[in-house]
Amino acid sequence: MLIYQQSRRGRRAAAQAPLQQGDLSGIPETFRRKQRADLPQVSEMQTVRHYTRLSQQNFSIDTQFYPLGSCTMKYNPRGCNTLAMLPNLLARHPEAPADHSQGFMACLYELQEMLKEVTGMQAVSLSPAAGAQGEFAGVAMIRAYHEARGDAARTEILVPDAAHGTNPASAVMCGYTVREIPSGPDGDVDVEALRKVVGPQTAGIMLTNPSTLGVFDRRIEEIASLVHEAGGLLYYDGANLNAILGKVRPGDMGCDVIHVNLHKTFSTPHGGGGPGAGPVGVSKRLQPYLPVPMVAQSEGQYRWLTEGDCPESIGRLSAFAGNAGILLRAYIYACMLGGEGMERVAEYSTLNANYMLKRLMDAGFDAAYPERRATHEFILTLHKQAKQLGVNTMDFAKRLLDYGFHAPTTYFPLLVPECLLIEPTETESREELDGFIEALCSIKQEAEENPELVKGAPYNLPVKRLDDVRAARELDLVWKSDKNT
Amino acid sequence: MLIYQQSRRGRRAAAQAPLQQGDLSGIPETFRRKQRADLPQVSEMQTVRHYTRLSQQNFSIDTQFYPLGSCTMKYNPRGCNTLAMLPNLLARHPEAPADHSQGFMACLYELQEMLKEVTGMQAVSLSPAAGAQGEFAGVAMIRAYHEARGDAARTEILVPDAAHGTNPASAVMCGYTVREIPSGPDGDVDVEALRKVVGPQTAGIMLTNPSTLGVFDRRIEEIASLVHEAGGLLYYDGANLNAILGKVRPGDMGCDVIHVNLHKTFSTPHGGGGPGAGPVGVSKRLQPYLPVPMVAQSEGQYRWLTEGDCPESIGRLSAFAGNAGILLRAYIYACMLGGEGMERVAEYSTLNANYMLKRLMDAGFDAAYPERRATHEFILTLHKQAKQLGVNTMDFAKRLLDYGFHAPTTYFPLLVPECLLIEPTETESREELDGFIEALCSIKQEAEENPELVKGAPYNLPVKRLDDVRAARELDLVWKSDKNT
Amino acid sequence: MPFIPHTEEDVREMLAAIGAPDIDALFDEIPATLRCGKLKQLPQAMSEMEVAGLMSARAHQDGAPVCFIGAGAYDHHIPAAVWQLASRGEFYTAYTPYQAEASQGTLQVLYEFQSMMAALTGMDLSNTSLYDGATALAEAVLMAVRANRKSKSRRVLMPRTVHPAYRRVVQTIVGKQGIELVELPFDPAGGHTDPAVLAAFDGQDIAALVIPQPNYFGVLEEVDALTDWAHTNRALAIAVVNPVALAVLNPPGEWGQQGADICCGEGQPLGAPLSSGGPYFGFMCCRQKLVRQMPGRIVGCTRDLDGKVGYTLTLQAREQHIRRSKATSNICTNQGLMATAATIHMALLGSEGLERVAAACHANTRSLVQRLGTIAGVAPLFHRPVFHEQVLRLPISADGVLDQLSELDLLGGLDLSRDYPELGDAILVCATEKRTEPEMDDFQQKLQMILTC
Amino acid sequence: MPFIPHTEEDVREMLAAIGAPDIDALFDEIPATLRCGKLKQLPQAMSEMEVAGLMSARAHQDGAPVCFIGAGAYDHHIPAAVWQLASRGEFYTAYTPYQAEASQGTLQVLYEFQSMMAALTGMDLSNTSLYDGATALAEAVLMAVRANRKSKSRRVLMPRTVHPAYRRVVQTIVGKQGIELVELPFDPAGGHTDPAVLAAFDGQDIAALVIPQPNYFGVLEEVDALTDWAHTNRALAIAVVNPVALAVLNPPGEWGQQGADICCGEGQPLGAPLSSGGPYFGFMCCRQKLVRQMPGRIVGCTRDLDGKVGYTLTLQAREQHIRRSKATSNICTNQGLMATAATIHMALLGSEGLERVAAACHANTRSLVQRLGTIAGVAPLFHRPVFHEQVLRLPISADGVLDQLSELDLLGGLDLSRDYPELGDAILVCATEKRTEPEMDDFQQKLQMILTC
Ligand SMILES: Cc1ncc(COP(=O)(O)O)c(C=O)c1O
Ligand SMILES: Cc1ncc(COP(=O)(O)O)c(C=O)c1O
Repeated sequence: MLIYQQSRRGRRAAAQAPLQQGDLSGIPETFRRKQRADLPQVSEMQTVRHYTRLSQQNFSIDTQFYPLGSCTMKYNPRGCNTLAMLPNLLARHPEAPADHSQGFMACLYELQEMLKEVTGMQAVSLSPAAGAQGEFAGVAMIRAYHEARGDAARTEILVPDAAHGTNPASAVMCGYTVREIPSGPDGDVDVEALRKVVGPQTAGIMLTNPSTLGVFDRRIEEIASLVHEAGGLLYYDGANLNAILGKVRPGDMGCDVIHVNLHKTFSTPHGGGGPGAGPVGVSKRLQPYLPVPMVAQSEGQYRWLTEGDCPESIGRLSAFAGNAGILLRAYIYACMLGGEGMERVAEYSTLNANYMLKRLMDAGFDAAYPERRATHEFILTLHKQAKQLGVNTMDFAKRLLDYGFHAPTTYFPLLVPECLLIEPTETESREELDGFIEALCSIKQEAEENPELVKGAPYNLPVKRLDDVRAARELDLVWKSDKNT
Repeated sequence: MLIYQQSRRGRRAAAQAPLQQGDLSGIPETFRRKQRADLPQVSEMQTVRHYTRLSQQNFSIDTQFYPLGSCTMKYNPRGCNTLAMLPNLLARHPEAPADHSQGFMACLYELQEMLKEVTGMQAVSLSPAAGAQGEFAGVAMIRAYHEARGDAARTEILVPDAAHGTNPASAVMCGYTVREIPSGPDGDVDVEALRKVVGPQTAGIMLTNPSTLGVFDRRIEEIASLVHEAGGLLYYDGANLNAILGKVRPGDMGCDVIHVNLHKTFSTPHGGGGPGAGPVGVSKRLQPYLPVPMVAQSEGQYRWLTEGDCPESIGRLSAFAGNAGILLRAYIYACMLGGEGMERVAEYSTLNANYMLKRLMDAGFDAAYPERRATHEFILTLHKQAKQLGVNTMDFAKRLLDYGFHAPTTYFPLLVPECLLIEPTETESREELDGFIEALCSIKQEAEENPELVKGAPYNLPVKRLDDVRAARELDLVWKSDKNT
Repeated sequence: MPFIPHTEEDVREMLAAIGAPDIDALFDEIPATLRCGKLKQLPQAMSEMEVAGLMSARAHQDGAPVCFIGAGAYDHHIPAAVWQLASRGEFYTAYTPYQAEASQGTLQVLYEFQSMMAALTGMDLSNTSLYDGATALAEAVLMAVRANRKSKSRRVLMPRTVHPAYRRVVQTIVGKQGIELVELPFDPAGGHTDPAVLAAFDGQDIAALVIPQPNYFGVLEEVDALTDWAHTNRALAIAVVNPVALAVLNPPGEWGQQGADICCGEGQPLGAPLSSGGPYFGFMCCRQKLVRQMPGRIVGCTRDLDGKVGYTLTLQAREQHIRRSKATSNICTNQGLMATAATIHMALLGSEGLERVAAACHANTRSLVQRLGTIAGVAPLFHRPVFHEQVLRLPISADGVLDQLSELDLLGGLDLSRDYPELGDAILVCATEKRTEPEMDDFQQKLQMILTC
Repeated sequence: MPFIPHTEEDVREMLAAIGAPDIDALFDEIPATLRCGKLKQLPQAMSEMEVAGLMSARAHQDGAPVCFIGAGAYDHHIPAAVWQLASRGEFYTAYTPYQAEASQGTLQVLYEFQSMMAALTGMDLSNTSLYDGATALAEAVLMAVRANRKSKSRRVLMPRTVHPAYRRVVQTIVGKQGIELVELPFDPAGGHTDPAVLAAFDGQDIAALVIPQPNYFGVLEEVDALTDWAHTNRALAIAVVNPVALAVLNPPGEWGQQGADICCGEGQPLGAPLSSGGPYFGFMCCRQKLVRQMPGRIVGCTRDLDGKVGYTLTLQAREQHIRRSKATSNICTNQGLMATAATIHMALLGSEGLERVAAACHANTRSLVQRLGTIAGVAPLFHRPVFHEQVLRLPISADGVLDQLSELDLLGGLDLSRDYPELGDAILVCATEKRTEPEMDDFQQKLQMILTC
């Protein structure tokens, strides 16, 4: 039932609005609304009950294992939430003057420094609001760099076929055309194919390493020099940074610019679709172009660097300083991990992934890259099951929900048919992994013995399988009171 | 699965304890524990997931209608929780000196004043931790009063048969013997029976008015003078105060002492069994005996009244000042209601109860007191169903759970056979009441058509009907690692 | 190990299962030349207790000055229920609801959000959020240029009365796609965009006109005339609005003859704390016919196998994960939790509550301006009606005055000289419904004191 | 209407259904003579926003001084998860779990609580909470007197080293049932109860002996000797303990030859904020054979119709709602939510974490005492080992010193002169794991300054 369906004319949560009706006489009638907006008219308790119940209809990290590849759904420490929501922090206006901002800015400054260290980059700007905005900022800096050198011929960005969809989309938003580079049979970028297309029109390449194929690209140095020699720059999509913290740093791989998904590697919550944060780090040559604002420190005083301080900056990406509250959560998380804890992230997430991969292969599942080490994630392909039994990846995914596990990422990367991209993260216990492995094995057996059972899943959720085609064809995007839902 | 069953030797939530192991050398070995206590060894995420999931196995006000008679399960405003948990309030030590306590004490002082006003009593002490402790304090004051007058002959407390079990239990804890007074056929106290037993041995009477029979005792004035004339005092159990706020005040009814359940009338949460708060209010003659501490005000400064200030006090009921955080919640709630809002509480809770009673009677249910007005609650008796269909009140109650409603109070008061004591409270909407009424009607029909269905309920909850007899016979009160649950 | 549940035994057995001698061996595909050493520049780990001490100290250091700044971020009361509910693990730690059957909570909330935003703006539909108000405006400009098939020019008219930071963000984002933003001047007396200035563009190929309401100065624009001009000139009308103001102001869907085509804005006033500027959320609503040009996630109502109502992400073919380089935007992770909070906020306020909030803000700002106006040299700069912000002229440098007020724990408004030097010593003040009479009196007294020193 | 959902139409229709002309008619059974007027002394209603302003101002007024007071309430770190989980509506707004099938969440939590408390105290079983430590001790005394069938005397030995407020509360509660509390003196050098003083009671009819560990002065008692004395003299041994101390101290279940019979105490150190003294919770554990004398709720594990494990309130025949005047106690509503928080707290800390907390408190207090001891005239009063509190002698009136420290925003301990005038100018100090080196240095400097002025 929708909150609207509990609405009754004249009902309201009266404690939540001013008790006196204010005086609107300063606003002439012509500007005024003629009819009240149709918002639900409900009591405070109805609201609390409705949204409490709705929340219970979600899977979430706090209730389920969520092995969603390339999404790094790890535990979100509750302390980060509490401490980022201290009353004074919540009350701080973005335009508060420096004397009321030193505490807050200290956190941001230190986070910048930490990100420099873990990525091996020269400088960091925290302002991008998510990974995709980080990508936009990164590509925009590449463009600014070429433009500053008067190099107008570079119109192309190279993107491996395994890349996330945001990569090509971001490149296009920066005015580039995108050329796709195939992956080789071992999952690494096909360097020969790359060699053929790289050239004076190449502005840069957007690499994800470890890639979303769940492997570390072993020829990264070769790729880097190939692109650099052609005058292009290297963009590093840091969405999978969790896999390599403290083991290898993008800066050391020769990357010129990188974004970090704090809502992945730094454990800020996903919130059902954000907010996240996608800070960018750059090598020396891109430093002048970093987006504003940033925090600078001198003599123990913090201050904002804005357009005036950074005349070559690509500019501003949001009205204020990005998703500040998310940055605080990441900062608090990093403080609790420290250097050693950060290194353990890569170690245990990789341990978990390789353990699962091995056990699932032993159980008869097909790995997309059976000869490769898993990074913090790996790919199974259910091609065989789909062909032989008519039970496809989506069916497996939906049936997993019945077993109390969130489904892995499905049908991505696009190049592996019927794929499941599985990322356990370091915060899951071995028992949880074993439970998931057993569930997959049972479903495999179900698929063999009773494929219709799997194809009809899920059964134990608030709704059965939903009709996506109907959703798109008979668009129903807003509630109307005369609709008989 | 218990948290213990997720325990693994050596696992822990490492961010939650000091990182360095402190030095215990100041404590000689003889005092030291030889073996660590067997607490669960789990990660932070396991803990969060476990208790999040467990919470989802509860009914609660935030998820369900909870028409639990005499318990006043109304909406607990979320603002009360947030504001009572402001960091400085949580951090205040109970022994903090006066200069760090004025804000806190102002709240308590004002709450005392508000309670005086709504109850019509002369003075209030907030310290009892729950209703039963308020009763203890009240009866102890009665005793102190008689003792101060050298009247040692009064050894008996009168308690109507409809009274809550805490009343006789509290009287006994104060060293009194208890004599039960029957209720008349109309639900009012049987005044003739009372007249027979009241006398020089009567220390007092404990009255609940409106009583737990869901009616207002119309002869309250008569009862009061009867007891007063015999030299006894009148205790008023304020658990049902919600029904009469702003309509009639216990002080005006001639009561000498009253407790108020803040976790009922003042909407502080029940928390799965407390904490509550049971402030006591008294008439002038009992004022010297009030339990300490209390808050006094002079010239805008607040200070504690303790044993030294109140030499005749019955003393102290808890180490500090009672359930302070609950008192703050009640204060905040009272501030949001104000005088008018307080009066509406009685009006709308009574409206809801009478509406339900009428509609259920129309639907063929038997009211225990069909000729009476309901107060904020009322009683149905399922005697007929139990006899004719073999479906008893407990069956109805369990089946209601399947319909998504918490069961009303069952089998209490003890004198009405197969009873359901139903209290909707003022915060429930008419649609919710209608839904409950429909559910009861469907169950009645089920009971007629398919009694086994009802007797096997519930079906839609985490467990089916539980075996209480086994629980008491094969006592299993703590988890042991060698148990194979 | 913080947040890692592995026991030594687990590690041993897992490595044995894998057949690896130690954890480090799992990294053997990384070229040795690249392997870094320890992360030595990172501080030592702190316990939650230690970080709690650190964060409390920092929060305490910044204080909680009384705030009379608005300028795009507003200090509204947020019902306690909003974040107690939105912080529930099931909302807070859920992913984007790709697995619809396991995400009905979030999906239904977002469907309700879309419904409420459409109702508030008077538009046909809404997406489920963009990063913030500024990026929402940038996306609106891109969308308008894409959608306006009648225009070839990629020229968009942008009033100077639009929030300066928004204009900068739009420039950063749309500039790379060859879109030209043409600035419209404001009327120096009214502080609004005089529709007459548009005459200069009559008959030109303009893709869209941006229309703020209220504008950055708090001033109400002639939205009907501006919208109609746009439509007469085959330009799309993009509204950028304050959602709380819409509780009392004519909604964009009803501007002029046909209503605005796209409506966007900053959602912060609907339940997001000030929080140093974020996370907030951008909203975007549009007319039905533009739906396939919409950026961001959209939730649709559908049915399950049993015919039961359910919710799912829809029209995903607009998005980057399907359409890649041809997507309507690169946005992926958005501000879902903020939209969740806003939904709860709007449910609690309702339209009457929101109207009371809006009215109280308006009345408070008037009352503040009236108080401050009694001080010699302090006066409103513009004569037109405002919503809940106003520009005041000061007799001396705004900068210094605001610094002194800040030292007295009061944020007295925003210095406009950075972005509008032509206004002289001017500040932008705002008094939301949270500001009390004593706070306003205090402002008046402090300002008086500073100005007479 | 705050918190009331009725529309005018609802009221009209409901009254019509009832057949009443107006709401007031529903009160027609109340004698007219009793009807009161309006509640005029109550203040006007405030909105949540207004109360928020009021409460913030009051909280701000009281400040957050650095706290070196213990004395029964301890400033421990509470993991953020504890109250984020315990405040979830499903725990926070549930009733006592009478309907077991609809309360498995709370019931299982409480079963886990019982298990943890039994493990910590080394006792066989636990109830699910009493009001606080003081009332738990009172209930323990009542229980011991009931349970000790060998004793007729109703005399209970109560050391003066037990928390003074506890002793007062016990007196208030048990005094009415004719129980006599006999005070035991403490050793002036050691600050403990010298087992030798018990010789005076050898052979007398004593129902029970109370044994605090650590005692009010922070001092460790000779619990083995005391317990054995009790058992030799057919008295029950009642332990009253600090649960955090039990992470490192020998648990009552193992005291002496047979262990204590009843163990109770204040649960606050397990996850309850200081919060001006409450809500906290009392805990009580006992040996198996005493279970039917236990006051308060107890949860048992059982099976459902399908044989599945489930939890339910059990042994309810001990309780007032069944047994009425013959119940083991009058307690009904207890402190369930605090027990829930404590369960989560203990799960997060585990025994190793709790041991680290205990050790850090011990070490900090030693370190504090060592610092303060460098000041002339300041020295520990007792020579015996302590857990995490210590009595210090001051050279001048404790009262004045503490007042001055308080003005400097530091709570320097508790003045003992109120309850122990014989100790002269003495204070009780405590430094939990939350106190930092700089805070302890600061205390030292401030005290030095005050004492040298
Ligand atoms: C590999 C990769 N790159 C980029 C992104 C985009 O990040 P965001 O969703 O924060 O915009 C994602 C997000 O899923 C990703 O997995
Ligand atoms: C009528 C009545 N009196 C007294 C009490 C006891 O109150 P408490 O549970 O707060 O001790 C109750 C509680 O249910 C009650 O309903």
